[in-house]
Amino acid sequence: MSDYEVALWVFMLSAFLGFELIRRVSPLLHTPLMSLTNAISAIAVVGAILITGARDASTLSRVLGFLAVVLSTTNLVSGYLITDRMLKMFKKRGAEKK
Amino acid sequence: MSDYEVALWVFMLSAFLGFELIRRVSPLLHTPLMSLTNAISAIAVVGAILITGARDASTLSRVLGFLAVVLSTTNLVSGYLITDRMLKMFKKRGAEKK
Amino acid sequence: MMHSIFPAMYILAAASFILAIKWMNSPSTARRGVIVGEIGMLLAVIGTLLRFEVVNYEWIFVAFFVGSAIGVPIAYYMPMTAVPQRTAFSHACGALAAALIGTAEYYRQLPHGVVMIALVLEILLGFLTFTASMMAYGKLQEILPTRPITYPGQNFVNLGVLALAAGCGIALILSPEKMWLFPIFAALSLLFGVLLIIPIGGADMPTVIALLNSYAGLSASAMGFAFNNKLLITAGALDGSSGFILAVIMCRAMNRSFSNVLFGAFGTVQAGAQKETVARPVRSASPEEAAEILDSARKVVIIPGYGMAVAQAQHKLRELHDILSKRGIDVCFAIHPVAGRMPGHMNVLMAEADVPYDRLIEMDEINPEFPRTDVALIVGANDVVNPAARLSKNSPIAGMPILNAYEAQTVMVIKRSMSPGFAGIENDLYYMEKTLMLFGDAKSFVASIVKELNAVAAGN
Amino acid sequence: MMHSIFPAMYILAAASFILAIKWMNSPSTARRGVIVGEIGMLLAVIGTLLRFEVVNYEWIFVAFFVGSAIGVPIAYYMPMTAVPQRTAFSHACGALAAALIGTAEYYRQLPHGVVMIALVLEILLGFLTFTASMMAYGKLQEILPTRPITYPGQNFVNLGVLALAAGCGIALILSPEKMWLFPIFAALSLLFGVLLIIPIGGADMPTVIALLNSYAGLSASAMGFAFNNKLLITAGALDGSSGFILAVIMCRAMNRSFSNVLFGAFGTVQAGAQKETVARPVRSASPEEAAEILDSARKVVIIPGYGMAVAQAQHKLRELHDILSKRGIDVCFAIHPVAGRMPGHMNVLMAEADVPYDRLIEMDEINPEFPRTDVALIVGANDVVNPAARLSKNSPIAGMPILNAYEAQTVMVIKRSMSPGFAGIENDLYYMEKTLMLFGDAKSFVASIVKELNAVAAGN
Ligand SMILES: NC(=O)c1ccc[n+]([C@@H]2O[C@H](COP(=O)([O-])OP(=O)(O)OC[C@H]3O[C@@H](n4cnc5c(N)ncnc54)[C@H](OP(=O)(O)O)[C@@H]3O)[C@@H](O)[C@H]2O)c1
Ligand SMILES: NC(=O)c1ccc[n+]([C@@H]2O[C@H](COP(=O)([O-])OP(=O)(O)OC[C@H]3O[C@@H](n4cnc5c(N)ncnc54)[C@H](OP(=O)(O)O)[C@@H]3O)[C@@H](O)[C@H]2O)c1
Repeated sequence: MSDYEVALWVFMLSAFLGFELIRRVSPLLHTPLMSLTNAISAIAVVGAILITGARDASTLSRVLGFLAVVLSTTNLVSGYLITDRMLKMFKKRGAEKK
Repeated sequence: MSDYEVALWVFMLSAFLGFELIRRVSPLLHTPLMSLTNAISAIAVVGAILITGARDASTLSRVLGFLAVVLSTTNLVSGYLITDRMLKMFKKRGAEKK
Repeated sequence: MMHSIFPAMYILAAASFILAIKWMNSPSTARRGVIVGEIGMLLAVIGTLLRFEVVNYEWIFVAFFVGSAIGVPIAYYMPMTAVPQRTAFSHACGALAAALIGTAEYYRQLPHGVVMIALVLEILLGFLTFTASMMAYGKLQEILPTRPITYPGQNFVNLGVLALAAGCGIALILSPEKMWLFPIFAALSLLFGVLLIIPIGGADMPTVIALLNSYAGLSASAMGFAFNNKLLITAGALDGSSGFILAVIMCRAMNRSFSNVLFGAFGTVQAGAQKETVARPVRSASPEEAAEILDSARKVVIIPGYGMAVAQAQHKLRELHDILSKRGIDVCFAIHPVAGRMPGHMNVLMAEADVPYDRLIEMDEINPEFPRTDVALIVGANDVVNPAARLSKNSPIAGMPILNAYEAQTVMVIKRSMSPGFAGIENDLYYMEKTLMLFGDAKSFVASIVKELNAVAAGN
Repeated sequence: MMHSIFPAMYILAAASFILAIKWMNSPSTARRGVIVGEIGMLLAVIGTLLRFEVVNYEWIFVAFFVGSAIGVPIAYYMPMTAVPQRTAFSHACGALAAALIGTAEYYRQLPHGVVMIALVLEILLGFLTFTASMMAYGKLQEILPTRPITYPGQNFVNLGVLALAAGCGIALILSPEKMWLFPIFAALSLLFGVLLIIPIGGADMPTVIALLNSYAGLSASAMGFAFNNKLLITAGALDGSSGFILAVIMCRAMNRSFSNVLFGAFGTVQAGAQKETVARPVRSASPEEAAEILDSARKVVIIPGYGMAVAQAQHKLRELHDILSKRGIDVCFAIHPVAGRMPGHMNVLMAEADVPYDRLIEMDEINPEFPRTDVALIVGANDVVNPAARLSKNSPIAGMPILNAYEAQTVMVIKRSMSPGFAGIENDLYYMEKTLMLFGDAKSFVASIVKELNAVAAGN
């Protein structure tokens, strides 16, 4: 029983925290924010690794897990790289104007 | 082991959440905020009840627990009442000016 | 000993994700946020690989390799205008991964009780988000028809499919050993995702994508409940709230409700209203005339919109901005919250063209400036400057906050024709006395203006 | 069944506390926040009373009764000017409760390991916060001497006591059965709390109190670790971050660091500087003259400070505000973030006098208005309008943001004498050409101005 209780606590706190954090993000950065959260959602890779790497995994498990790792890694890698690529473009005046 | 892990998670999330929430409170309301958090900190009453009401409590426990319940209840009651008393005073223009 | 290190790594990973999002609140800390987010992901992956349950590494590393081989090129070769599609694609990947993991877990142990509830939710949300995101991708990439496709009774069909899927899910929760039900459940979930998107127009996709982001996050959280993994729960919840809030922001900026976006079939209805219009006269001008007007102004506000993105005119606009400021003219960009096709779209494109971000002014800040503005130069924007939003009560965009370009002394509009924008309605701004239409592709028209101004400068 | 209800009640209680604090961000939702907070507390208490470990109710209910009998009168009869003292007293109660619970738990089971670490932290923080808060209470209530008391080697003594307390704590963690150590540990913790406050001046108490709030919260969180109770952890962490952030805000508004507040013995050093000043001429005025000047102004900004609170002049100021606005003069109040002796102090007092809160303008908003202001009326404020903060580099308040009253056309200052304010330094504003000193108690002086204005109105 206690497991779900803990899970609920963590979910409740995280959801509140998420709301407060996101509401503060400058509209200037909403697009990079979307790709950052894409990258973070690649955390599903944790579940995928557990499925794929398990000792007693059936072939079905391994295949599905393998696909899941591939998909999450794609998200992870492209998410972070794109976010960084976008953010690199945001510059303050200074270097620009003489 | 897992108990402290959970406790750490909850603490980490709550502390982050606390920071985000408090930073948003309008300076107008910093004084009522202080008395509201006083009231909330009276949550120690939970621990005090567990100590005082336990089946096998020694006299020492009971006395200490009793004192703790009294102190927390004082905080709880006065904290909420004062906060409300203060907030009642904050009014927007309208009723004031004809 | 080892046992107490992994939980610590997960906690640190969660804290990193939180900091990463927190630091996105300002451009000066945002890149630090990305680095912290990467560290968090590294901690999470290493912490998981080292767990004693994980013994079989070959498949995993092959998968890492394949995933990176797909992800890196996407990241480097994707043009900035394709961000909405990329986002949809990424939700599809994430949601499919969640659904596949859920499926594998189901077949592995046929779990009961709360774990099964969590798995069913994970799989339902995962599969429907997968197909819905692929559909959204298709519409944005214009592989699929972008206009909403509606038929009578559509909502009934959709709700029916959803109810069936939910029914199968509940049956599976009650008796997980009914394995024949599982493929049906999965298929219905996939189908619902498709049906959900069919009646929604291409231009509403950004809002839908943000909502799908939210579902994908919830699916990851559900996975966390099933695996009893707090890191998954936290990351999923952060993701879910992010998508939800962005969707709310978009809806609010369009003054529409969720249900109107999801079921309103926006973009079909208004077509009727258009035919009644009589041809009204407009004034148009050449690049030379436009250049002259700009040159004699003291304060110019440039308003980019979706057309600017389509034409990729951001670099030319940057040149225009530089030339005008060099001549002592006060130039800035006015950014409407839903200009373009996703939140922050214009900001990213202007940043790509090296426009410093303190020249990008938000709506609330720039609106009081318009009466003092000599020229409002509108580049491929339409709905976001349509005064009907403010003045006409029964317009489909009534109540949507707009940029008050109509208050400027002179208004110049670069677009290819008189055809309407996303909302499919006429724009009275174009017919105003003080408005000059500059017909042409945004990029080439701005280029001509720039050439003209350079010629004048050389002549001096 | 029952087992799954209690955790749910605790989760709901935690969510209520979060909402309560969230809704404090605006006066329009704040009262709803208090109600939700009360519901949360009710859920927490009921959820705990119903737990199967709790069997003995008499003592608990007697304690509820006693606590309420103390709490209710405090809440209703406390004057609003006593809020800082009340806050200190409440931290003392809360911290002592935490320490006593920790003590009881220690003697009950002599726990080992992580639980003992948590208990030691809880008891250390609890006891030191208790005595420190009582000392702060004494200084604020002026039962104890308010000036900082320093002696050579003080910091060594204090750190030594803290080190001894920490040493005992560690010894107890390593071998909890050494029961003879416990009273020594408790006594050292109590002693450290006293020593901590001795060198801190009365006027620095608000910052210290906020820090103590933070310690009290951490102590409750530590209790949560010891009892494995997530609600305690969450509530304690919320409380702890609240105190910490308020302390940071105050320090920033005074442009000082934590260590300067805790070890700086602010309020002694500056005394020397004062003697050097030569008697400089000031202009003073009577209530009649002041009333005349106010009557002929178009824009008046009233700046209340600590002296207004001491004199309880808020109701008279409200009358002044009403009369002037009735005569068509634009009047508002400028609120400095650290005017008075606690954050938000002025806001509460002005609200008590029924001034609508949209007339209370924050520093950043009002500062640009001063050049356009005819009269700045300063009522018992001193440091927060001292231009030395801006102009002189080696002033003790250098760098502290101030209200730019000196930019107004005319400045009028109500105070009783030429003596300095909290920071103990001269204020050049008083010697400026355009400044009129209105000597007298804030309440009676404002009352005379009001009477004068009423007489003029009747005369018209
Ligand atoms: N940003 C978001 O998050 C988001 C999300 C959902 C929906 N939306 C909606 O999207 C709309 C955005 O408004 P908007 O003003 O940016 O765009 P818009 O109203 O869609 O108008 C774009 C205009 O650009 C012109 N255009 C297209 N290609 C061009 C080219 N190559 N060169 C020059 N002009 C070109 C088009 O006119 P011609 O065909 O005559 O050239 C069109 O009128 C709003 O209605 C908003 O509600 C935005
Ligand atoms: N608000 C906070 O959170 C906080 C926290 C910590 C420290 N502080 C410090 O407290 C100070 C607050 O500044 P402040 O300008 O509000 O106050 P202040 O600098 O302390 O000055 C108060 C002035 O009021 C006058 N006064 C006292 N009683 C009076 C009466 N009955 N009638 C009329 N005048 C009276 C005093 O002059 P006379 O004796 O000549 O009348 C004194 O100069 C700042 O230095 C701030 O850093 C504030």
